[in-house]
Amino acid sequence: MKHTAAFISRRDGVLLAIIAVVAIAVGLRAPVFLTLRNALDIANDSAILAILVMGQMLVLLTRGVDLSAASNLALTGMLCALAARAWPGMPLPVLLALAALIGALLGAVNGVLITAFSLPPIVVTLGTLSAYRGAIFLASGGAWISDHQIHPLIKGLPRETWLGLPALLWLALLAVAATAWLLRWRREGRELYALGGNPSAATYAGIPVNRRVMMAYTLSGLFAGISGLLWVGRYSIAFTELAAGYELTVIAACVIGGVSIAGGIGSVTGAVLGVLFIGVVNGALPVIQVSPFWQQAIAGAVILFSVALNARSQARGGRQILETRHMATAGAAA
Amino acid sequence: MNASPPLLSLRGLHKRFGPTHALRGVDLELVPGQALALIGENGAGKSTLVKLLTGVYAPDEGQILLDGQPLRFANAQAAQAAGIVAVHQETVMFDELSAAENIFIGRQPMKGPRGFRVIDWARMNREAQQALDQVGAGFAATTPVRQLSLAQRHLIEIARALSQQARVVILDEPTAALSQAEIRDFYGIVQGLKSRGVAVLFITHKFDEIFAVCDRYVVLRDGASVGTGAMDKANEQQLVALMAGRKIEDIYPHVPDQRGEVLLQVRGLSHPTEFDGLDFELHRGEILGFYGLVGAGRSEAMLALMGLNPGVTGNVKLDGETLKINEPADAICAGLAYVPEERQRQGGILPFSVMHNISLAALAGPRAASNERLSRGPWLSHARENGLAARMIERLRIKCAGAETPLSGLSGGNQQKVVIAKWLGLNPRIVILDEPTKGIDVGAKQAVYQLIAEMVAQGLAVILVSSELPEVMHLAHRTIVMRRGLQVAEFTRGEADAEAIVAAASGLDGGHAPRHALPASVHAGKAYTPELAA
Amino acid sequence: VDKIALVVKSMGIGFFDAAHQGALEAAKELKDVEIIYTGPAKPTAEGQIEIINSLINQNVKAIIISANDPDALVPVTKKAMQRGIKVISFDSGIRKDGRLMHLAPSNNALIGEKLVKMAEQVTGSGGGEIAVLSATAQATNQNVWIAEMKKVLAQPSHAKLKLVNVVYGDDQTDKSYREAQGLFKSYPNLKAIVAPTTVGVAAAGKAVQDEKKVGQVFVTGLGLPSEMAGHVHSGAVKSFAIWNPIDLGYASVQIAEALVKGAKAEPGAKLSMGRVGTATLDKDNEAAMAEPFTYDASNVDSFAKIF
Amino acid sequence: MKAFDTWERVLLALIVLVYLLFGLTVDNFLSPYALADSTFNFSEKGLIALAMALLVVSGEIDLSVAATMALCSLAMGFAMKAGAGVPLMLLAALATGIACGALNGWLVTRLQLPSIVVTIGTLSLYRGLALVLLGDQAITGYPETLSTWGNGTLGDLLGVEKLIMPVEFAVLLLAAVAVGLLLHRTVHGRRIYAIGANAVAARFSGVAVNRYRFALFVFVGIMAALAAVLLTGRIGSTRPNLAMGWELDAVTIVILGGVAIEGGRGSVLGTVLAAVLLGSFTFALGMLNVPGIVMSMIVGALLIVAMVLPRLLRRLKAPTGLRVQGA
Ligand SMILES: Nc1ncnc2c1ncn2[C@@H]1O[C@H](COP(=O)(O)OP(=O)(O)OP(=O)(O)O)[C@@H](O)[C@H]1O
Ligand SMILES: Nc1ncnc2c1ncn2[C@@H]1O[C@H](COP(=O)(O)OP(=O)(O)OP(=O)(O)O)[C@@H](O)[C@H]1O
Ligand SMILES: [Mg+2]
Ligand SMILES: [Mg+2]
Repeated sequence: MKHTAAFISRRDGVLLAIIAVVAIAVGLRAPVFLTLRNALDIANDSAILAILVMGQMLVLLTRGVDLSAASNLALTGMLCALAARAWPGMPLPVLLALAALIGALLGAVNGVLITAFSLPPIVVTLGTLSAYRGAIFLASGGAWISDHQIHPLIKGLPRETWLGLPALLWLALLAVAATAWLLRWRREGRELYALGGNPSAATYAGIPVNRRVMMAYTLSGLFAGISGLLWVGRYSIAFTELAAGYELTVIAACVIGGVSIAGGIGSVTGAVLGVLFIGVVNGALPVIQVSPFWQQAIAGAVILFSVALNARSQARGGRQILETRHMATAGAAA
Repeated sequence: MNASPPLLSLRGLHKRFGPTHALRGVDLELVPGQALALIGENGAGKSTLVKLLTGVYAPDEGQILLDGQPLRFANAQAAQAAGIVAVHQETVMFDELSAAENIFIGRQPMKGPRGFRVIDWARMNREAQQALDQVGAGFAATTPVRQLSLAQRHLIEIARALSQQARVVILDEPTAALSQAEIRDFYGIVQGLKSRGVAVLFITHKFDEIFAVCDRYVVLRDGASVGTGAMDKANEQQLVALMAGRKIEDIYPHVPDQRGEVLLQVRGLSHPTEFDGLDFELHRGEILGFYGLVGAGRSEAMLALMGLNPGVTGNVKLDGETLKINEPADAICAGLAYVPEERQRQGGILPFSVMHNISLAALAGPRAASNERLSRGPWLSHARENGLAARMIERLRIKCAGAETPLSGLSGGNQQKVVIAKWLGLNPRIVILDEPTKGIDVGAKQAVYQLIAEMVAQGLAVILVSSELPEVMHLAHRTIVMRRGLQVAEFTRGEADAEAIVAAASGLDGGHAPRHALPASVHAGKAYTPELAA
Repeated sequence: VDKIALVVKSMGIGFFDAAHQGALEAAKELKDVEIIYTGPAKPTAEGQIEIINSLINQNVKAIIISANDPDALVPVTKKAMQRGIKVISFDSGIRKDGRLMHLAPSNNALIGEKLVKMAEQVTGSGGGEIAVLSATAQATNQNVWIAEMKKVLAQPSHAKLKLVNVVYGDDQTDKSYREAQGLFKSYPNLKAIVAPTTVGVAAAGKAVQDEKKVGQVFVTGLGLPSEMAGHVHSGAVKSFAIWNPIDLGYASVQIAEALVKGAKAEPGAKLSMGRVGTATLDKDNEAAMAEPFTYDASNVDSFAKIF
Repeated sequence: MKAFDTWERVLLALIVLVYLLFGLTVDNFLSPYALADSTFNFSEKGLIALAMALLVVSGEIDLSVAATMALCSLAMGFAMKAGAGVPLMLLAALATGIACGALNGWLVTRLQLPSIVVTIGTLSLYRGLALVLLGDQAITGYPETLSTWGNGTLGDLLGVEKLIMPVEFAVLLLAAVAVGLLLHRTVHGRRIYAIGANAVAARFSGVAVNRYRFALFVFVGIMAALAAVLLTGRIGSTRPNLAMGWELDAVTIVILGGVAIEGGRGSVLGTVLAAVLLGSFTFALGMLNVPGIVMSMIVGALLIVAMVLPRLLRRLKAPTGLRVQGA
């Protein structure tokens, strides 16, 4: 069990160190960055990203990718906002269930297309990326659902505090814990690693590949759907371009966290650190007041740098099969 | 001779892949406690049969009867549930998971209350370790598979088969990657299975193994069973004739010793972790064997010669001139050719047609192109490529529907022939063959040996890396033995006797502990009962 | 029937939907005019060029456009004009040689002044620190307004207002929200955030609520009543401004149709805008409509129902 | 590896269908001017898609291609401001494209990082650099020659008035023929296919895999420079957000063109046909005044349907097939 029990791997350690260095460096320039208040802001800000990353990670493990996650988020958010406006009596659990259901359905559509027709995931989700986005426009007629039209329950949810911590954070922790549990303690989770690592071997080993792939996309959709409700609540707005392009941030967080694009490799710890990294960098940029023109270039350079660094610390140590001459002769003498 | 009723019977099984009629009416019966040898040439349909039995493919026609009941597996899991497990020809491994998880994938022991059942890691690792110990694997069950060698992976597969409540165990060339000592362990394992009443289906191209462990045989030719009988009433000649539909006399050609001057000189070839201080010469017209146990570092050394192994130091001279080899193109330009051991990963390009695979090396490098003239400048010539492919298909008797068939549609052995053919088109000066007969049938083996003989007769030099002792002993003029990255002995043909070579390779000559300590029961040939998982 | 196309920056923006409504009103008045309302999926010049290309081949009579880029559209609108189509820009202009005239919703200087005034109103007589939350760093109209604001702030009468920073939310909700949060942290004494963009002003309003800074930091800027009503009620926004998009759409169509009917767009020309009045072109063939209108708790709800 | 396969036939049939359907129902759609105008929708995208197709066949991808275009255009603009003539401006664009491609190639081959990850990073980096260098400014006032290349017709260049084929489209066709010959008729093409299908085996056979990968990234940079020159000429100005989001359009074209995203399969003809199909289809939707967002939704759905349909048909034709891919 050693390899999985090692909770913080070497590359996770490196990433954690980088995050600490960035945080301290920013803190030196803007002390406000190192306050509890700011930490909570970053945590709050990262919460939705963390939920999305958990779903994306499941998909990446299967050698797939879900480019439609942000569109799914926006569509589900919009549909929930519309539903809550139409039936204001809906209680919160029903709203949450609705978001989960819509999101899971949209994710399942990806899954069906990928498994039933053995299509490459990148193609399918590139298609649904635009298709879901367009559906928002059709559903809302292109109009905004703005602050005063958003149901107070939706707006209230992200602002709630439970046991002293923001509700958003609790929900993110729940998503992370559930994913960790699935990947560590359930057969289904282990099988995701297996089939991502070697898909044809997975068939020979009797893993129901299609069912597992379906599961991964459905869960990714479900997480995206819940994120949609939270997003709409947090920013109390829903419109067609909501979270446009956010899928790249989600994938970047996964990759920085060491989840392999090629499937079969990745840990929840790493992914959470990836989220934290993006959260810290995003939180730092407005505070250290770099020129806005520089922000994107810095973000790009930071991604490249951390990925390159990851790759280095991930490089396998050589297997020592060679016996030194000294040992060989000593052995012969014995 | 068998009184007990058959456990598993096949009736008139058919399977087609597009135009290929891979199985055309196969009948066979498996009896508990007996091992049935399934033999046949490459592409006869053996692996296809295995895939039908394990639910990977569905048969087009015919029936599979288990205990007299017709079965139709929905998927591989269903077959496993019915008690049919297989060690497949191509390794079925998950690199990022541990050995234990590979053994138990899809059926991990669980614990905890209903609805919240979780994997019982402790129990799984414990049971996996037992299964591994029983096959004599000297590594921990928690080792990630990516750190293991090919042979060690095969041991895991066998452990996987053993740890299931199997009633039928199918072994599709399980020993192809094992070395002598490990194969002997393996015989013990098969005996253990039989004594527990398991029906074993054994597929191999090595006749000594068939005679050692099997009770009956079925010969498959062109997808149909052409003969069956008891092992003790058969001899090798007979079986070979049945398989090939013709007689095959002595499979090892005689290669006269016509060594010329030194062609290649290697001095102090070293690698930080894989091998150290290799010194040898290769003469024109010589076959130089490299023998060793799996993981001895032979392949790594050959990769180094081809410029595929970074971080290597040492001096390599060709015709007295120092070679600078930084990448394969350099080596190929100098006239080296390398047939790698991992056919599907390193050798062939599965989606490419047979023709394009054969022409690839000739078209790959800068100077290489001028050798066979498959292209005019950068422009391809379809006619010439086709011509080369046709010549090679004929010369190596490659069995395929045509030069345009994708390589993935060929049987393992025929794939290997294509990979060898690729290099012959280049007219190299030195050919390095790494386990060239792994998984290929007698007929094809004979063809490969014939080829080797022809090559040296033309003044080529051949390095033959092999884990098959008879091969090196019959063919190689000189044999270098490697052990754990070191060059430990050298024998010339005639003076070499099997015992001495094996002793050198395993370190037993020098008082070295063997790498795989075997459980006493296996040595004693006693019944062996693996502890089984739920 | 004269086909007149109203090309907007991108679809799904309330402001333009309201302008479309005005355009339809004008079409109804004018009779025999058909409005084509269209725009690209993303607010890019390349997308608008594709649209204009297809409009040219539909033989529309006039194109009214709010440009994503003042320069990039020039070649294609020139081509349109060569083929006899009357091209005018509204809201966000095209370079002078790429259109017959431009109808600005309001005068840039007036907008800058308005923004400063609204900020002054919430900071009170004591003045204090203010910051600007803009859209993207390349948004032309935003930059012009910010420049005008700076001019106004430089006057001695506004010396007490201190503009501490200009940040960019890229018209994305989450980034605008984060930038607003960053402003609170970097400037604890901040009194007001001025956001001359509808996405930004809404996101900043939300951030103020969430950070429980209502009454301490005020948000103001340019927004639509329907989108801002909630924030006005929460107290995060006291007042904001916008020109009337319905009138803007209406007037644009009136002018376009007049041009189609043969009116000339040249400096000094007076063009009828129907019920809204007359536009007088300046030396750059530009005309401005009225001063932006201010909304607060007293009137926002009634206007929220309209646009 | 055939250039004219079933998939190309399907695409061709779809193109014919689009022209028939919309030609009959939409006024003017088949007029020569409309046809010429419609090519502007996809000419530059087609150029970068061509290069992207080669890269995808080799098993890599470049998402930074549109950002590279922005930097190339910027370089042209700065060259012009520094007083350079048209040839020097072209050189500046070309050099920038090569530099951007080389950085991608270097990161992928030297640091052995997956190209999708690298180019997500450089996408941000290049776009960000463009922002840093140009800020909220625009560069305008490009020479007339460039405008002719971007907006003009072959007739304008040759002085034949009737020849209304746009210069850009002619460039696309020329590039397609060249790239097609390279991929389908030369040893280089064969090696690219080999790398995409099995890079390890290709390397073992002596293909200089990393050199090819590097060269292909540089080639994408060169084509991006070419596309940037044409686009800059067409719109007559440069801004940091030039060609924003085009990387996805290029990838869509490549995939619709039948190039397998996992590498080793695809054709140039398919890519060009896909560019024409998408371009004419969206132009037709534009003529029907379908809003942009709905249009992109239809294109997304089209992409999926185009992939599903042939598989569905194949399945209906042959009910018993393999249940396992790649066995
Ligand atoms: N997936 C497939 N698609 C097409 N043809 C196939 C496929 N699998 C096997 N075949 C064909 O079926 C025939 C039998 O192949 P199979 O792999 O069963 O041979 P084999 O007896 O196992 O040979 P070997 O000893 O070389 O492993 C061959 O002609 C092969 O080309
Ligand atoms: N005990 C071991 N532990 C880890 N890795 C091993 C071990 N033995 C071998 N390997 C690895 O397996 C690979 C195969 O070894 P190598 O090719 O050098 O040996 P070989 O003599 O050619 O044996 P074979 O090819 O039969 O496996 C090498 O990459 C080597 O590093
Ligand atoms: Mg086989
Ligand atoms: Mg080897």
